[in-house]
Amino acid sequence: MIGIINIIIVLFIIIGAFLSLVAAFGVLKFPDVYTRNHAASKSATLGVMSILLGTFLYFYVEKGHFDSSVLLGIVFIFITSPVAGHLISRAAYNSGVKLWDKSVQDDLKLAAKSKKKN
Amino acid sequence: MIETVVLIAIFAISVAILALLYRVIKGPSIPDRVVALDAIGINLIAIVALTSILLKTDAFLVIILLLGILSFIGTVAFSKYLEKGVIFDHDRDN
Amino acid sequence: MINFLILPILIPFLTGILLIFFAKNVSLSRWIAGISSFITIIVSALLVQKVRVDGIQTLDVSNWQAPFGITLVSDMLSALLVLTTSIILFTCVIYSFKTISKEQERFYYYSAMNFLAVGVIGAFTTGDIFNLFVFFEVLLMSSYVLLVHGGSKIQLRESLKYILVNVISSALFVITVAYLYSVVGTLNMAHISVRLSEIGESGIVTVIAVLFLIVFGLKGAIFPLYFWMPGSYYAPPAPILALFGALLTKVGVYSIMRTYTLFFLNDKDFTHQLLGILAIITVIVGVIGAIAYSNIKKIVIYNIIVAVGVILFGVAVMTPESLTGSVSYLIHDMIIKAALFLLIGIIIAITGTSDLRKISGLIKRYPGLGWTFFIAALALAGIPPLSGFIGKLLIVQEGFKEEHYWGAGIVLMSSLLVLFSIMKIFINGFWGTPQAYKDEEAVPVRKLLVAPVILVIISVLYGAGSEFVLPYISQAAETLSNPSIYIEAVLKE
Amino acid sequence: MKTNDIILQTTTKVVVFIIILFSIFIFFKGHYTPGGGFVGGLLTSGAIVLLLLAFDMKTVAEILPINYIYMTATGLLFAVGTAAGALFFNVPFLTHAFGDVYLPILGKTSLHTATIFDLGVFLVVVGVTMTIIQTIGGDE
Amino acid sequence: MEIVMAFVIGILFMSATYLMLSKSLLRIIVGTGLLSHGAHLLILTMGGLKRGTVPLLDEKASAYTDPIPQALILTAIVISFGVTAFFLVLAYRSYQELGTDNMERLRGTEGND
Amino acid sequence: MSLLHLAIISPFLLAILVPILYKSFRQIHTGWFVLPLPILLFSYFLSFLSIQEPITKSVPWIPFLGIDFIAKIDGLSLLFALLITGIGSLVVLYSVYYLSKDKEKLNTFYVYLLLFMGAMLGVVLSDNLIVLYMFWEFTSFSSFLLIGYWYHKEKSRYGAQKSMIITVFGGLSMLGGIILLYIMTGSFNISEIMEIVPSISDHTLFIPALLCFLVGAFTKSAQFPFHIWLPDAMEAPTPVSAYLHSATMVKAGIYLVARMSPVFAAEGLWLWLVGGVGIITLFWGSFNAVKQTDLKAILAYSTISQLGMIMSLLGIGAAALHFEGIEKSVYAAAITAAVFHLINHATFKGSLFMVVGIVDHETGTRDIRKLGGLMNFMPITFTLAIIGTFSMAGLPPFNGFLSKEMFFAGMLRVLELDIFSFETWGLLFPVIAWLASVFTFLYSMILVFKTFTGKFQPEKLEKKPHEAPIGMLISPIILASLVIIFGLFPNILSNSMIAPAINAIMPGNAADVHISFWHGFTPELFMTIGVIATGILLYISLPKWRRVYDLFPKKLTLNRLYDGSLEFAQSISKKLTSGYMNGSIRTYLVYIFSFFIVILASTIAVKDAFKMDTSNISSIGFYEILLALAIVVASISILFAKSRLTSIILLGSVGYTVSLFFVLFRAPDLALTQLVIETISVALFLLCFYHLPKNSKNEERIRFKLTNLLISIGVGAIVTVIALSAHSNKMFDSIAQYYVENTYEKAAGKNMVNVILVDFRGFDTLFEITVLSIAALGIFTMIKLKMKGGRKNENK
Repeated sequence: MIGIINIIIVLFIIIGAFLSLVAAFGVLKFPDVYTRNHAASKSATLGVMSILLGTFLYFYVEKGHFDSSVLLGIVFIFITSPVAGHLISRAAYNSGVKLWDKSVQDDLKLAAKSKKKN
Repeated sequence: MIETVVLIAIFAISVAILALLYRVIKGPSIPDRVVALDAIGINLIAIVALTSILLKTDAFLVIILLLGILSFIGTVAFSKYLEKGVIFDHDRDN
Repeated sequence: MINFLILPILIPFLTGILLIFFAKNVSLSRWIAGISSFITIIVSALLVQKVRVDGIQTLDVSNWQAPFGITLVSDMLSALLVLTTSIILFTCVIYSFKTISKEQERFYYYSAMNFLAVGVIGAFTTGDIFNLFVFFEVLLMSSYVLLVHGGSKIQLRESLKYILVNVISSALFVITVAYLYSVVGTLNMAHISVRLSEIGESGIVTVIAVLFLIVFGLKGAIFPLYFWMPGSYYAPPAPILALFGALLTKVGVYSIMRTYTLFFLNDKDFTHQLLGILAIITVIVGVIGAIAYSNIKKIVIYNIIVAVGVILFGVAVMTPESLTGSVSYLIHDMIIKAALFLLIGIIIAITGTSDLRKISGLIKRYPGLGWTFFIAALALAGIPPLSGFIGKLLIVQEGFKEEHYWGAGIVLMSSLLVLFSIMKIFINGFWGTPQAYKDEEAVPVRKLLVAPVILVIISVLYGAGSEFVLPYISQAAETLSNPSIYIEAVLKE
Repeated sequence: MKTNDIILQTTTKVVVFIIILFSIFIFFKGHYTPGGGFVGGLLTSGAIVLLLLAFDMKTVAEILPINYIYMTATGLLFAVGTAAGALFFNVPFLTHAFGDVYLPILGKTSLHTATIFDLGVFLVVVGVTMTIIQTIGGDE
Repeated sequence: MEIVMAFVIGILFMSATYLMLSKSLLRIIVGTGLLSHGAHLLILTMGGLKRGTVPLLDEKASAYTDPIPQALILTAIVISFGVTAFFLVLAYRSYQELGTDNMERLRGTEGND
Repeated sequence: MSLLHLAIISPFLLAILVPILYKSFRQIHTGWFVLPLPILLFSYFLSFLSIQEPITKSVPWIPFLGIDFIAKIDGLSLLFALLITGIGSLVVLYSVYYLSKDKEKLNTFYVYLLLFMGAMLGVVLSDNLIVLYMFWEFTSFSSFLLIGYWYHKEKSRYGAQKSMIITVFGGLSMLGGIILLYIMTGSFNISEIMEIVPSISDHTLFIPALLCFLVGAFTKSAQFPFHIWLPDAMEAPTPVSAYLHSATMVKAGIYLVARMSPVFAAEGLWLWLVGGVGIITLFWGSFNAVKQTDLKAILAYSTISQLGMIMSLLGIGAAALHFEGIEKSVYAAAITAAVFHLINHATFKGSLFMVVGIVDHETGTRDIRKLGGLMNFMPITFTLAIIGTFSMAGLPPFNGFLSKEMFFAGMLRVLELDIFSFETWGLLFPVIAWLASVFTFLYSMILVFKTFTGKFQPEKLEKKPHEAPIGMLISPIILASLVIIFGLFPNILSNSMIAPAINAIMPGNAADVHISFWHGFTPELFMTIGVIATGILLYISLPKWRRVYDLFPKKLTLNRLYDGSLEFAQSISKKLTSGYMNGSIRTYLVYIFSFFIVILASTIAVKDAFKMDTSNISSIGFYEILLALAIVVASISILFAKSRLTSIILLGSVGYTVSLFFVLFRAPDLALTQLVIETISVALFLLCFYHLPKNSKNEERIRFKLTNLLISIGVGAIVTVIALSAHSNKMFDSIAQYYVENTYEKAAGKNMVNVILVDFRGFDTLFEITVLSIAALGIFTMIKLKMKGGRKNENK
């Protein structure tokens, strides 16, 4: 039983670490802020949540300690991360950061235009 | 076994943080930096969690939530600053 | 009451907090500040008497036996300094009524003053090296607030420099405490003393002693660490300047006194020699500065440096008599510097300038001011029977006795140049052709004079009544020259 | 520029609640696990800052009509009051007392004067950080 | 580890000193920030590193890390936070009033004659 | 408190009353209220004349330090006390007429004068050296105030400052001597010191003490080269000059030398210095007096010279200590001459000053080039002047003649001295003495004849001259009659006053003092005749040789030296100070850090404090190295950061790394706090620096950077080295174990750090939050308090 859970924990951690790396790679390599934000807010968040789950399980199993603050942390990140990503993107857009020159579509621009017309 | 994995994970995340740091310093735009900083904050959480496992103590687990909170507030503040040039509005209706 | 010795800290502390609530009501603030500082004087005087009768008072805060908690220790030195501090606080507070604008008073001016006093008194009282750091920060923080209070350009500019220097010195303080902790593993000063004396002579301890000298020297403005001081002290208005000049550097001096008599006794040939040399150079550079300027503020400010050198020379000589001299001179200097700064404040208020070349003939219209200043100047120069004499006499005497001829000679002759520098103000500012000044009429000179006159009277009594004062002072010096008294009182072994 | 902050404001309401809960948790557990009045206070002010970010100073002032300077002073009074309380029992300044009290519902509860002291710290920290942030943020 | 930390602290102090000697006010304040970081790490190092477990009594450990340096650092952190905040605001106000953040232009030698 | 003490204090007490009297009785000249006191005191002191043994009364002042107010009256003190009160009475009387009650600030004048009187009495009547020193300084300061009495005059202020600096310098030097004596003898009391003296004369401090005392005496008595203050002191009102600067205060130095003779005179150096300096002063003073054109200046230089004469007599007289029997009394005769001349000088110089005052008062000038022919207008004054000057010149039958004869006799004795290599150089003494007397004769003649005879030049005078009011004449008349009386009947003084005084100076020398008018045709008499002959010759040919004075280089005078050195001191200190006090905080930090590096590095080197002990260190983890690298990289890259945002972010990352270190080093509370604080700090940085300019390209030169680099590396290295040594020197266990044991038991907590914070060291926390609160108040004030219309800035 413990062996299995240990394996789960290890899995969680490995997945988390991998996702984090991926996210970092994305932030490093993607061409503009919007795509980078995409990588950061999705992949990294998932990675961390996975690691946290691993940690939670570890302490629950190994130490018999039900740590509510880790759970709360997971919930918290779950709530806030998307909002943060959204805010950054919007801020970037509103402060005039250009899209990647190979971007194909800018919906917000259209929306803003139509709003102006009204 | 867990320890080895945790060490490897820490290493991976450290590499990730270094990469993000590069982005922070390089930019080019400020939102880029903010994105990277936000990601660093999130990764720090992971590091703390992993370190707790490594040290076999639950004393640091509160830090996880704390970091989450700080990272969120920081990101909100940054984006607001970028968008509006001020961090606090005096009166939003005016 | 076992908590008696905390009252001089507690009263200004509570007053400072209460004044935050009542800050908008200026006249109520004044009453509270004035009355509470007066009560502090009474309480400190009682404390001095208690120490005289019952010996060193200690208080293990939070009821943890020393060295595990923080212990407050009122030996005679600290009790006397606390009394002096409270007197100076009182005079500066009542002086402020007429000099500080209501606008400023509303912005927590008296709170900051009280907190400053808390810091100073706490630093004098605490028996814990880290707690000393905390009290240093309290007084520094208040001094930042007071220095910049009012926000004129020069204040802002000088505050930047002042804070920078003090941040550095605080950081050094912290690391020094850390080094010391590494070596002895304790923070209680008496306990440190015990452990250090067990170590005996040790290179690292000497290094730490030098570090402490640098840390406190930065605060006490000794050579070559005093450079920040003249500029920063030049900026604030008179009552704040008086508080700074009388109290802040003296806390540094007190700390050197304390550490060099309690901790670092195993390598006196090195540490105290160094202290002595620096003290003498401090006297010299102070004198050079004092005669260089024809700006009344600067002249008095440089005289602070001279006094610091004189006091520390007495500490470096390290005989019971020289310590008596140092303590006596320390208290004298606190009182007389406060008086001089307040007097100078009046001059500046009348004339609107601190440039001596633009001032003349004041004595014709303001004889009271002139003669108070004259007496204060004589006291500063150490003319008997005024307050500075006994201290200087003892310091010089012991200097000669211990064969530090050069040092003692320089200390002796520094009096002449001090007198020259301060009399320059009297001769050129008070004498000379009387002239009219703008805004002169609006200055309530008589009311302003109350505070400095109180101080000058104290100075005169302190000197002439040396016979009554000296037993107290020599009790203080006895504790300094014989650390085991202090240690026994604290550790109750 | 006027912007639509619905997403942020809605999230904030939830998140602030979580933060404050967490800070209270951290505050009370301080004697046993990491935390205490200091971090608790900082977190609470973090929550208020979040409110300020999501809404505006006027709105927040309406929700929380607090003079933060008075709050600081009150905190100091709490702390020094706890400490000075010892004076009335003629025990050394700042001596704490604690004991177990049986309360009707909660059962055996440990009461500790240190908590009041820590509450002072908490208030001071909130007061100070908010004073600083408000003054700077509000300066034109 | 203590040796490594001693060098790390040395480098922190070095950078801090270098920054504090420069002309720009911002760099100076950043320098003071580094300085306090260095000082705090030093306290911790001087107390001895990793001499036991976290100083929480629950751990049922044979040895605990020395809690005193930690308590001292906590106090020091808070104080240096207060000072830094004050310093920052002062810098801000000074820039408003004096119009420069170059310390060399803020000499001012009033009364030096 | 005895009557004697009361006598000393009474002038001070009256001084307190003077302003009140002045205010209440404006129409009565304040001098009248003052006058009774010196007269009363004079008669009080007269009552001591018959007393043989010294009287000592002691009042404890600071017995703790052996400082008691011991009043002792013996022959010497009595002589001085009588001089002080006697001349004092006359001067007060004179001043009543001299100073107009409408124009002058009489209250301050009499306060000063009374202060002086009390101080001077204190000097001569104190047996305790510290008390003596106190009164000594009092005399300096009252003299300072009196010289600066007309403070609106530039010259008055200059003279006041000069006299103060020189006499206080002397006073301090004397204090040094007192302290040295105390170290040797353990007592401040002159009587006790005298008893111990024989045993200390070999002490290494003996000579320094002697020198210190002599500097004190020489400055006060205006001896060469310290005499320069006295001519400038003539800016004081004339009664003051008569009183302080000729009759009494300047004689304090003489008093001191006489008083300390029993202590120091056994030393050969004393003879040489006192005698030599005295004789040089005598010559230099008289020589310079001749070229003066201001009457008071002539008198000033004359005073200098006469004081030198008394001093040299005291020096030669000290030889008596080295002999026994008849020879002893031969040398002691020099002392007799000194004491006798002391009295004589007071009488004739006092009267001359008053005469000059009258001339000044009635004509409005003291310049002899403008004066002349006043004889017809003021006959009484003229007569008085004749008496005074002839006595000064040493002409019979006035008292000056007698003392001059005795002076010559004393100087001739030097030829016979065979100790302390006087046999080689002793000849100089009589030669110089004779020369000086010639000049003395000369200036005396100039003084009287240029003023009162010759051509009357009314056009140069401000007022029409006429005889002075009788009141103003009373005092000089009394003094002039004393000049004659003492000249004709010198022996009324000899046993009543001179002998006891000599007894005090030379204890155990009970030789009968007898001064006779006619000695027979002695060498002295021929010397006097020579003086008169040469003097007359020189007077007649004065215009022809006057140019001699121009030969003296103007730039090398002592006055120039004084002014120059004062100016030099001020300008050099100005230059020095503004050299290093340049207002640049960087410069200051460079000094401070350099000192830090140098002093600590040398301490470490000297004390061999560096020690590295690897036995006591903890393991190094891989991730710790990683963090260490991160912190190092981040902190170093701040140095190269171009934009302010980068540096702030890098600072933040250092802070976060630090908190990770806290995690690794088992400090959860710290990590928590550090994280939050760091975040807030970064936010504050951003908030505050929003308004600041972008990091402006400050041209920092290579040298600038290099200095910074060197210093910072030094600081870093020192911190590291000490850290390593301190860690390797852990000598004790930390007190932490106590907390481990008691945290739960006695403080009911489990988080040790938190329990320390709120309980064990709660006191720290209490004030730590106070610091925070003050910071908040300060920040609030800084931002919100913007003074309306700017602050009334006192620094502009």
